[in-house]
Amino acid sequence: MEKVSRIEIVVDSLNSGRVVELLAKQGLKGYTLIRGVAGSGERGLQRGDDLTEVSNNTYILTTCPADKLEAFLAALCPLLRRVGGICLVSEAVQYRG
Amino acid sequence: MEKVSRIEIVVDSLNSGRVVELLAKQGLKGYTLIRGVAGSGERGLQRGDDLTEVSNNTYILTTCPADKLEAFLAALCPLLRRVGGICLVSEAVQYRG
Amino acid sequence: MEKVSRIEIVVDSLNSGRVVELLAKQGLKGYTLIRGVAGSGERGLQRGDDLTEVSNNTYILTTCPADKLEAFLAALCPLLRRVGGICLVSEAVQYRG
Amino acid sequence: MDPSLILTNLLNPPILFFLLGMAATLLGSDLDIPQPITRALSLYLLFSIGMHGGVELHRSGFEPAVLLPLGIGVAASVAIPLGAFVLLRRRLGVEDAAAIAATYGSISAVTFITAVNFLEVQGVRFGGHMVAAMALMESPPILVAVLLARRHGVSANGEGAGDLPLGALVREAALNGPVFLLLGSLLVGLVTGEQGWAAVEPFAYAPFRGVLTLFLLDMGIIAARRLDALRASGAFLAAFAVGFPLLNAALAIALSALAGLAVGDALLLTVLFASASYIAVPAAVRVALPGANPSLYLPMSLALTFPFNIALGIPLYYAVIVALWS
Amino acid sequence: MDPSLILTNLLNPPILFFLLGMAATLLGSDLDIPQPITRALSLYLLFSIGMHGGVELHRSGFEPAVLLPLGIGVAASVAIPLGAFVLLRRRLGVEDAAAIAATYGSISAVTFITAVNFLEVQGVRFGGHMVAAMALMESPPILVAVLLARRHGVSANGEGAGDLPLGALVREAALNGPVFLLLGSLLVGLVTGEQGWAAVEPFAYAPFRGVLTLFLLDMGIIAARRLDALRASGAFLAAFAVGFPLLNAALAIALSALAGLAVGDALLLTVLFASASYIAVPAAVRVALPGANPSLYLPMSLALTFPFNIALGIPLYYAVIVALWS
Amino acid sequence: MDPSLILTNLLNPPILFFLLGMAATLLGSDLDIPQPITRALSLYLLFSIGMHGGVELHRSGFEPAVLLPLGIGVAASVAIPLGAFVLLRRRLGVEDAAAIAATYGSISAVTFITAVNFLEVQGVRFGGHMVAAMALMESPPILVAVLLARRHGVSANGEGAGDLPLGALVREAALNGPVFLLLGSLLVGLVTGEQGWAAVEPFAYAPFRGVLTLFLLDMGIIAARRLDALRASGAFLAAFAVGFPLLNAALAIALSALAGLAVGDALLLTVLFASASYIAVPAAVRVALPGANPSLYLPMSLALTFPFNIALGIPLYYAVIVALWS
Ligand SMILES: Nc1ncnc2c1ncn2[C@@H]1O[C@H](COP(=O)(O)O)[C@@H](O)[C@H]1O
Ligand SMILES: Nc1ncnc2c1ncn2[C@@H]1O[C@H](COP(=O)(O)O)[C@@H](O)[C@H]1O
Ligand SMILES: Nc1ncnc2c1ncn2[C@@H]1O[C@H](COP(=O)(O)O)[C@@H](O)[C@H]1O
Ligand code: NA
Ligand code: NA
Ligand code: NA
Repeated sequence: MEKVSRIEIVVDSLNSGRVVELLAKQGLKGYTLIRGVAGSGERGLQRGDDLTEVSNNTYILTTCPADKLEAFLAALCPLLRRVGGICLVSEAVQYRG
Repeated sequence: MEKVSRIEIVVDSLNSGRVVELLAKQGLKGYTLIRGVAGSGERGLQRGDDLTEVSNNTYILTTCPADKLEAFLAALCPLLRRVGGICLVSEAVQYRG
Repeated sequence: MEKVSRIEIVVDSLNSGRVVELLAKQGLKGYTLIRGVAGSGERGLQRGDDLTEVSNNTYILTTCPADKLEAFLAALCPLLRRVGGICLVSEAVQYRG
Repeated sequence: MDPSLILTNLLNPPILFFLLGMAATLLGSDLDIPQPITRALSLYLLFSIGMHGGVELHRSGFEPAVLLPLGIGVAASVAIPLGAFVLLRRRLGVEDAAAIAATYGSISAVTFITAVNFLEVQGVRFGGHMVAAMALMESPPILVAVLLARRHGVSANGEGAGDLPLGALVREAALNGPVFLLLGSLLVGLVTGEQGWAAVEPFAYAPFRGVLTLFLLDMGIIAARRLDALRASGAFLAAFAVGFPLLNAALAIALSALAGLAVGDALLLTVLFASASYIAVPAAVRVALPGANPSLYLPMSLALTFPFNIALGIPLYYAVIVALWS
Repeated sequence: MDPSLILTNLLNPPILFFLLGMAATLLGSDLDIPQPITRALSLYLLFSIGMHGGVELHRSGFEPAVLLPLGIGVAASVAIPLGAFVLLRRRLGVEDAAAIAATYGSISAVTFITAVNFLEVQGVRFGGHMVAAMALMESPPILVAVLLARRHGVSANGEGAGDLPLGALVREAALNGPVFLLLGSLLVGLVTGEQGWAAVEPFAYAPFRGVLTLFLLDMGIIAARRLDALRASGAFLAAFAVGFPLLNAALAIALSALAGLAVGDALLLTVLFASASYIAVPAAVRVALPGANPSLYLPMSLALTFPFNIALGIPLYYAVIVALWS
Repeated sequence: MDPSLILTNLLNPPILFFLLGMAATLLGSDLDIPQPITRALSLYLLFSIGMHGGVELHRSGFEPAVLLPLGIGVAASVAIPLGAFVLLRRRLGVEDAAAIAATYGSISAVTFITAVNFLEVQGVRFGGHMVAAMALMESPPILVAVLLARRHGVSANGEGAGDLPLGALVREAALNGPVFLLLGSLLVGLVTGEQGWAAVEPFAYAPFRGVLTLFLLDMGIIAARRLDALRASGAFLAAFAVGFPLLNAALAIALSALAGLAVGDALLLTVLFASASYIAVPAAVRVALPGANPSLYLPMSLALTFPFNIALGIPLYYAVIVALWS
């Protein structure tokens, strides 16, 4: 058991690879991806019905120790500014068995 | 960065349109939808295997400023009472790049 | 409205049945399942592209009253130790309409 | 009446695969067909039967005789739910009674398609207008049920307030996805005739029975999963799920005889009367009557009435019709 | 020029189902085809048309005449986006102009396939190399658009830093999934010839028109859903979405006449010029030019240009070509 | 032995598309087939080969000769995992060794189906009972592996407690989805014979090779994605993934010769011996031996043994058999 920052990111699927790369760079090896997610935001509706991933979002859940959070956000925010999407950070306790 | 209420709702897919309408009415323009979700609750098993959406749930994630929360819940709860489902509210910090 | 522990578990899909059984045993009747989830962790990449569920994870969301949490985790952790996966616990307020 | 028909029917690949699917689930196999595939197969079947029916109508032309079974069907789709509601209200609350009444008043396209396949195996012809009858019978029971519930003070949003206007309800019922696809395909078939049929035939007709076979495997899996939930229904509803269709079948056979329908059309009308919806109606009812318990109306229709009709009902109705008609 | 062709085209199952899909969405039906099925159908069509084209090329052999339309196509796929960019920059920012330019410079495989189907209904032959032309025209506009945007100071990562090297960009555009499948299938068809075709024909050819019909139903649903978003585009872009393809079509017809192409090949080249991408380009542009607004370039191409070409453009271009050629 | 067979095999659409899929992934294309489609294609192939085998059995009848290859196959499915376990234990822990032993003791239905396709291209007949042999060989290795692991003190739940009873394990292995579908289809084919085959043939047989082609494209993509993970396995396991199948193939050819099998049946038995599971076994092992590392047993079988058998193994085994038999 460990206190962690719980980070969830929603970003369009075509750009989700960039977020995953960024996770790797920041040393965050554990994450969960939910593909084919719909949504609505400043860039309009994402219907999730397309022939490609253009209208799809990907939901990404990861965790990090509180002291790594700031560096991670510093790397993530410019990307989100460019491609859109949202990041929510909350507190959680993590168990790994 | 902004402190927000993180709201997640699980409701059967056929009635999820009503929740989305309600989000719009309450001025919540940003949300994420995960369709085809299974579950179990007071209304029994939702297997997610149907020819229609009858046995499917939809998971909805949205955020709102703390001061809008009460009005939103006041509108949501009667709907959930009628059609079933659940709403969880927690605290989070939102980053948009 | 009720204060609850919000529990989310990510585990490989083939072993998710064990977690669901465990929920039942612990008297947790309400839960939500998202199947076909991808991820990365100590056991490597789960690509979610397989002919079977071998490379898929399942995301499980449930809630429990704070006083039932400990018993639940005591039952869950040995299972996660054996099959892998992760459990996050946070605080939330639950509304049921 | 020839009881060997039942065996002949059971020994067809579509029915055997349906039973195989049920067996898989009941024995605990993890055999599973992904949901997008289930839906795609059902859309394919609707598309095919719609085009096929439309082309048949194009061939036969609209004789006045064609309107008779359509009229009978639509009348039944209003009358049957009314009757069912009266019966069911003795034991159930308003919303549950209305929801089940809608389910049994409406039709099951897959049962119809299985009956079409049965006729083709027997070499018996049927009229393309029977597909139109199916399309027309699908939605009215939803409206009847909602109106019944409203008369008893139940509204879609609960607490008597903010009801859907009736016009919106009619529109929604008629625009239901499967109904729309069926009607649309029928129309395209009717308009394009032989030429249109030639374009889609190698896709829509040649593999039809094979697709139906695989789809019924899937339906067997899905139906058997609902058997569990039936326990909650109790003996009354279980008896209703088999007895009420038999009653409707008897009624349909009588009306078909009076109307002088041919054997094939009579069987299809009987199957429409006797089958219960598990696609269009449950979806509509979940929204329009959210207080009704889906673990009553869905398992009854899917896990009892559907398998009964597929495995026993169709050959039974056919045997009776052949015996009476000859 | 024979205007009845437009009616003939409209009364074909593929087009009627496209209109049916649009009607479903516009009337508010919940008719929906699961996304994995949408993608599978489109992969099937690419696979089939690729193999078909490859086998045709195998049959005809590579004559030098074949290279002419390929050359024209590739040149156009560079020139058209340049022209479009200049036009669009009057009203739009750099990234939006570049994204739309790429969209209209590239091609729509489904429009091409619908034109192939149209030719087959008319009994007109076409050359397998036209499939190669399609494959070659798909990606260059992406590169052109990115280069244009860079010249105007826009980079993929924003803030001018950390750009993808150009080589990576070329690679990514050429390895785009649909393009790769198309080229690969063409190659396999070319290599395996009659023998390969015999292996896949009952799967890839016989049901082709039926699959196209179902796929266009789906495309109609998806296209109509984007009509809403068009309001944001304004009259200029709406006019562009129909006018620019007509301009390109006129250009293509002129070049085809000069090059002495046969009627079938001329129609296909015209359709390549006049169609706009809504698969490969939007996906590539979303990554390479994330600042461009997807609710501009996608709805224009999908909800206006595509339906226009499918329903009216193809028979119109064909009528003009037949009139000029004879 | 005729080495040109290898080239002939490579130049078939199914194999070329498999290589195309591998190339797509290795070159970095985003070509992808949605997972529900992958599963549907594999269910289709099991359904088709099962029905086909059943009907062939119906035609040939159950001669005693038929039982010989079945017996050899089942014996091998017990003996091969035992041998593999002994070999693998030199380098690996109990669970990993048991898991890989189960993988290589069991069979790959897709490899079998590709071999069936190879035989049809060569015009060589095979017996429907070979499909039964495949179905019977799929599950025993799972049981053997679990028993081996238990003998070494490893249990499914860890910490030695709460093990699945052996009966449950046998049941689960036999009820595994793909195995169940295969056996069920075989049974339906056997029972319904020519009449049943006529019903499904246009769906199950005519497009079979085309579907296999598209499926192998998908398998190529999926297999190549696992090549990365192979690095973790090291040279010993990589050598095992090719060497052990060759050993098994030699054994199978020897036993086939002794048993006097016909060429077609001998090839299929060889392919069953030499192939490794990547569907049924990995799924079962993930649950029964969760301590085994899936990034060992899955990539070995999927990214090495499978491509090897598909591209080189099948024609090689065939050439050897033809050379020895003649
Ligand atoms: N407040 C929010 N809550 C949940 N998801 C959001 C929110 N805002 C945006 N999103 C998600 O992020 C995606 C991209 O957002 P945007 O860049 O604002 O269009 C949307 O399509 C939604 O799925
Ligand atoms: N405690 C819970 N935690 C997570 N999801 C829940 C919970 N209770 C209900 N749900 C979800 O909400 C859906 C509808 O709940 P109900 O109306 O209680 O049947 C269920 O099918 C579950 O997916
Ligand atoms: N820190 C994390 N945050 C989110 N998901 C995780 C994390 N660690 C592991 N997971 C998920 O749990 C699955 C199994 O983890 P593991 O057993 O560590 O391989 C992974 O495939 C991920 O989907
Ligand atoms: Na009925
Ligand atoms: Na173009
Ligand atoms: Na083997």
